[in-house]
Amino acid sequence: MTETATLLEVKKVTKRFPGVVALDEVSLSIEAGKVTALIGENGAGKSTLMKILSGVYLDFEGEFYYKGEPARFSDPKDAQQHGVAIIHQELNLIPYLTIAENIFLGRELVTQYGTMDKSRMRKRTQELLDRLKLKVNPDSQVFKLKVGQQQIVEIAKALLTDAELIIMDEPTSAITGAEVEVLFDIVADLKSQNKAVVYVSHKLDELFRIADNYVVLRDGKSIESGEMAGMTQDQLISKMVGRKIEVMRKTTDRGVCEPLLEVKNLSLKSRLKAGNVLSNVSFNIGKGEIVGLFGLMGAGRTELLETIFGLHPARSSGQVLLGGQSICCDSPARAIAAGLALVPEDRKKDGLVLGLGVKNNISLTTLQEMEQLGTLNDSKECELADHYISELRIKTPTKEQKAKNLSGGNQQKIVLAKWLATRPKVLLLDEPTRGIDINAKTEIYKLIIRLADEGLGILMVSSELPEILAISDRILVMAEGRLTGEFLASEASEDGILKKAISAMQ
Amino acid sequence: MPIAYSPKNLAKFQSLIALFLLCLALSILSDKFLTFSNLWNVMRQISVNICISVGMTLIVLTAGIDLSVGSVLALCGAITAGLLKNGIELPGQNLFIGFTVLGAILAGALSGSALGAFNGWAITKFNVPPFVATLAMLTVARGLTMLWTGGFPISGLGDTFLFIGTGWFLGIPVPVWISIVVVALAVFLTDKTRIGRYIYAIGGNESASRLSGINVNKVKIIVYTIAGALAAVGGIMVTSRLDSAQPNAGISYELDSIAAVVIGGTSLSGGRGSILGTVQGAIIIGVLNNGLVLLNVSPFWQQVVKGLVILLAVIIDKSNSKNE
Amino acid sequence: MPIAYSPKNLAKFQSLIALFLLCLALSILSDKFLTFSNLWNVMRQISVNICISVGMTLIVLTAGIDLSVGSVLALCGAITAGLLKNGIELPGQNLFIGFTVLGAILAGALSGSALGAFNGWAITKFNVPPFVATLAMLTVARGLTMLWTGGFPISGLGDTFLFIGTGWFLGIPVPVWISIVVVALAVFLTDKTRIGRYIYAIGGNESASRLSGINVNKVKIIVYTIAGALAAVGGIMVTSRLDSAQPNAGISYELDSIAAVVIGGTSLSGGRGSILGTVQGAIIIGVLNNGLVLLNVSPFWQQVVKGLVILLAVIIDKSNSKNE
Amino acid sequence: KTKKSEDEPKKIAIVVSTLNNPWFVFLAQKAEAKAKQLGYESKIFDSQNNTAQETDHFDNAIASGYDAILFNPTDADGSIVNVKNAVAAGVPVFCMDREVNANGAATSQILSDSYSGCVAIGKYFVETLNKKGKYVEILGMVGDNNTWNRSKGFHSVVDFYPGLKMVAQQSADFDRNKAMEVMESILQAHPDIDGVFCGNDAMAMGAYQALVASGKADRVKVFGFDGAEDVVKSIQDGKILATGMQFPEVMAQTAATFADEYFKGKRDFPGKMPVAVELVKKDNVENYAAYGEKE
Ligand SMILES: Nc1ncnc2c1ncn2[C@@H]1O[C@H](COP(=O)(O)OP(=O)(O)OP(=O)(O)O)[C@@H](O)[C@H]1O
Ligand SMILES: Nc1ncnc2c1ncn2[C@@H]1O[C@H](COP(=O)(O)OP(=O)(O)OP(=O)(O)O)[C@@H](O)[C@H]1O
Ligand SMILES: [Mg+2]
Ligand SMILES: [Mg+2]
Repeated sequence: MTETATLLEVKKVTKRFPGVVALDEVSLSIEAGKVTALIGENGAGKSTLMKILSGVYLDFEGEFYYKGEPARFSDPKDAQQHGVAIIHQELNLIPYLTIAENIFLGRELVTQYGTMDKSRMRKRTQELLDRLKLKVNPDSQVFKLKVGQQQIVEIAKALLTDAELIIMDEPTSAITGAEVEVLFDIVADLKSQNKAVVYVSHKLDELFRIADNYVVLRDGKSIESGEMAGMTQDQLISKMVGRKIEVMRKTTDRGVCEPLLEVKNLSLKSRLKAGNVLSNVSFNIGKGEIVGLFGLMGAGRTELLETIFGLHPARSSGQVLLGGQSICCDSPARAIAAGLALVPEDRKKDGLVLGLGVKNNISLTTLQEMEQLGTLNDSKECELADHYISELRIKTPTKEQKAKNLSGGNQQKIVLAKWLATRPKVLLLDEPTRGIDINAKTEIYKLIIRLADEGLGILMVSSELPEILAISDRILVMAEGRLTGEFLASEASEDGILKKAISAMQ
Repeated sequence: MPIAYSPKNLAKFQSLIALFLLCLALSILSDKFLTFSNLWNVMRQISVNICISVGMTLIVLTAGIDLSVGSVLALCGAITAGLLKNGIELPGQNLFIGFTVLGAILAGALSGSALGAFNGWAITKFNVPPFVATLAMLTVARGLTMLWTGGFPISGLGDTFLFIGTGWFLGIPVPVWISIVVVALAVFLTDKTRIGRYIYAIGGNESASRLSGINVNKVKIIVYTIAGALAAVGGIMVTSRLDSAQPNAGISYELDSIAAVVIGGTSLSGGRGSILGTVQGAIIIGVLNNGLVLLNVSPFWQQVVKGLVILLAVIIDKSNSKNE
Repeated sequence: MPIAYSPKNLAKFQSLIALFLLCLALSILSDKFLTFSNLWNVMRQISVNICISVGMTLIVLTAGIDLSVGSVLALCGAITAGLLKNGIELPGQNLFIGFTVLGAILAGALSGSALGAFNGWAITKFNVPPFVATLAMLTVARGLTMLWTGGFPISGLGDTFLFIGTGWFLGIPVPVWISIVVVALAVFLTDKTRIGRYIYAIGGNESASRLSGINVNKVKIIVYTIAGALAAVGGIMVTSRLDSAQPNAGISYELDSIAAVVIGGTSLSGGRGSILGTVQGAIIIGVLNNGLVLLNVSPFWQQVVKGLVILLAVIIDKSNSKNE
Repeated sequence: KTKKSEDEPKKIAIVVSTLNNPWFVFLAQKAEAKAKQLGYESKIFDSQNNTAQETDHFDNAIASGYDAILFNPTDADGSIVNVKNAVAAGVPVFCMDREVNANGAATSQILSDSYSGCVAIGKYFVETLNKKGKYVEILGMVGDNNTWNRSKGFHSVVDFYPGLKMVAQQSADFDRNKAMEVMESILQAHPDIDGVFCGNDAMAMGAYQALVASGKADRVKVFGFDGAEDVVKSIQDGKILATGMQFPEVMAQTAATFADEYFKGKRDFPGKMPVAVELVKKDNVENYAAYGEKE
């Protein structure tokens, strides 16, 4: 494609929330036939801007031009009808409806009698899912899917109609490997049809692969834009953060150390069908060791962490030892008491009480320590919150701000904070850097390494191989509920790990 | 028929065990229970509850609630009866408008729809919690009923009108026909139409529904209007069965109706449940009421037994559908 | 005092406008409204509703509901009255246990706690929806009340006991004292203790709370137990005020109490709201009932007016706290 | 209490147990009409069958300066306190229809004797059923003492006849619809009954309708209590056998008149003034209209 027509032009858009200016006179333009990467730290205002463009937020200052005309969509449907489709960062699915029902929500196909044409919708859904290579039944209810699968459903939703401008707000935060490749093929396809794609992601390597242009937002202001070609990662990062940061790479190898957490023959029966979700999983984590756990979507990593944490006592068998002592975790409370902490995969569903403030979320796991004479001591709580807000650089106007009003990355930091507050011996992290910007990621890596240095054992699930390779001492690979491989960091390679991860399927 | 093949509804009917056990116990305890005449009897008795519970199900699916069904039922029954019996006399002018049976019924049903629409309007326009809006309507509609009737029943409504509540058609009582039609329409609505889909969507995740371009407010108003109309249908049925509009009709029906909905597996937080589940819930309650009388359980013990059986029924259903 | 400085509660009291307007209107319309004797009157009248609504608030904050408060109130009032008057005679043996006033009250309160705990147990152990479990209890407790009283009131309970409902202390009616103490304790519980925080957390996100190591079931059982105990306190107050335990006491109190909770701004889906909001809701309802009587509104119109004013009050509060 | 100027009309509160039953609506309205006719301001309070609410009404009425209360108690025991409080505050209380169980508490009580009324019905019941047969009793609200007054009056006669067998005793809360449904179910278990005694007329009508629907209306004899319009008419038409006629209008007017006399200085009122309940049946029904005698 050679022609470069400006499809959308944003002029001095400002958006305020109570206590926050999320966007401050942002201007940028988006071209047809190009992929524009929108980058910025957590809370920079990326999602807010995308919501304005797709008709979700209607009260903002400034204006934008769509296809040369001043545009102001009256609601999301209006935007859709004008050809703007969006994959929201936060999943916006109806849990108890099926995949097909979700994809066609608000634009159902009807028969000549005015009833819903279920078979045609089902067929279209199947086509979309095939195109996205998601192998699930279009009639399964969405709440039964894993986050990654739900994200693919979100993508399918945006691809259903022929949009001119497709906004993807962190579409790959929950998916990995093959799924990402599928998405990139689709993006390339869209580009060749002269569609414009806005791509928001914290995974910089992705951007370098698919983006043509970039726009940087920082603290709600548009900082710079230009062509991706010729940029380096470091340059982008320093534009985003306003200074140079060093991307972590772990250097020291710890070697063999005394086992802290021992998992022996852990099995978990499936809730739905006969058979096991986990079969005879055994491994150790040493004191001060960081163990990365890799696997493809649905390999059973989340269930493994949950089982260790005592969430499925009725269905599980096997043994978990901590410091040589068998711990019988039949509830999270027991697990916490024993010294385990779990940062769950879905922070909105399992991590946070969205309606409570930052402070109260952070102190939730350690309220017992916040007590004085049987009553909660506010100053202790404030102290704790202040400590983690500054240590993890949580960006929030006040510590009373409700968790639901924070950006995704900052929400994740709150979840981390509340678990660190329990001073655990073993930290189980399920995708801890999902949706977190590069700067915060680096901080979290540093933190993880520091915690390990302090003697914690850390088990980190991640779908990002580079991340796993960067900070793990040892890497475990899972496929279909079994451990299929184990590498020392020094011996590990992306290829080798991936082979083990898909080995069971062949 | 749309009822047959929807997988959602089939799943629902797998948890009929509690109902089955209840019926089994009753037919062992009383030889009168499993007779045709008694079963028709039960069906006829629950037809009013089924009508209003269908409307309630739609509302609860959107994560709402309607406390006003009982009062609206009473008011619409009274309006129908009053118009039928006395017509309208415009004061001042010498004008009198008489009503045919059909006219009076229509007027009653329209009043119900209007009251329901008012509920929906207050809830969506001012963002009032459904509990409060319909609680207000519960009080207001009861007051209006008292004002309209003066506190006295309106009786003697003529044989044509009585057919609705007491007649038989093709060997089935007319109220049962009415409830069958209402249920069939509602199943069609929930399973086959866009509105039905939106009802589930709104209850499942209102903000996501709004983001999908659904006019949430419109759907809610429609749902409350339907519920109001169905309460009116219930009111007309009660009035016709009794040949009398009672000003105190329908008191505490909201509890019976929500109970049918919840026992039928519809979640009060919305988005999950089905019309046929509610029918099952209403049948459980109806069979229980009938059984306790058949067994001549003392009125003192009746309530204790009834409460415990309902609790047990739900526990059985729950533990049975756990592996869902 | 913990009440004073919590920002959560201050925010709540910004939406007192509706209550203020209501009182203003009433004091203009009736010179009797703003008299001391009348205000004490109102306070005494709402004290029972405040007691049970405080318990209801705790439950609603956990996203639950308690329909059984009215029946539990009746049963515990009857138990207290019965023990006080007749003691327990163990059949067969020649053993008679008499009860002091304090003993009878304690027994009543304990029964309430036990009934509440049963609610909590059924809800957490069998995963029964709170609506169903407490609906069952509504019926069961009413039945037990009938069995215990034989359907007859228990009267003539002695002057000591009457002090609770009718006495004055330091110039303030005893029931008002009781409700003040209950409210203060509950505010302390919700704002200053771990359990209180857990209550909000569970209502806000149950699964995140469970993962955070909160023993969700235990907290819920505690909350239902407290609500049961408070319903018992309400029942003892009512009984003492009337010098008689009425088998029909407390019918439909669940609606009044949920209304106070919801009008006070607590969300039925849990996690949001406050005790002081509920107090405000109860006051609105109480003032309204009182005002309608003072203004000589006919009873039929009263219901219409009452419904509309409640709706209006909530709309005013809503539109006023929108910018929250 | 605030002292009022002489020219201001005195105010009379009419507190009735419930307005959800036409009988009480009638009682209240007649009392109100009479009070107005005598030149007083008056207002109806609805206790909604709730003694606690009744207490609130008393408090409010006393606080807002009512001069007398015409009172239909919710409960014979539960209402004593209210009456005593009012009288202590200088407000005379005249009970209508139902009594409070404390001698001399109320200024005067004009009472309908449900118990003896039901004794009369019981006698007629025994007579019409020829001392034998199966029968059903439909009770009012289980926790209401009027329910039991009526039931006991009835049984005090009927239980002497071993030939009369009560096959079912169920409650229908004084509600027409519930009575119909309960009766429908009872008829399934006992299709061969000969008589039904209902605790009020609304339930009698409901039971009758269930009998009509099952084609047994002409075989089963229905008895009610109250003297409601529907039932008086049905007795004329031979559908219902008998009812106990109470005289709400007489009671209401007497109470209002007593209040008037009280204001004028009279103090010696009869402690209890019974107003007999009359048995209405086919052969005397032409003398009666709804809730009283024909004008
Ligand atoms: N509904 C809201 N109410 C109050 N503040 C909000 C709301 N939504 C967003 N904000 C604030 O606006 C700012 C921008 O948020 P936004 O979600 O656009 O960030 P983002 O760039 O998408 O971050 P991330 O990379 O973490 O997704 C943040 O400070 C956030 O706290
Ligand atoms: N609630 C559920 N309903 C249905 N299937 C489930 C559920 N939870 C887990 N599974 C299934 O169990 C298996 C393991 O899932 P798990 O979430 O542990 O995998 P994972 O490796 O963590 O994948 P992801 O990267 O998606 O988190 C998968 O096949 C998944 O589909
Ligand atoms: Mg974002
Ligand atoms: Mg996972």
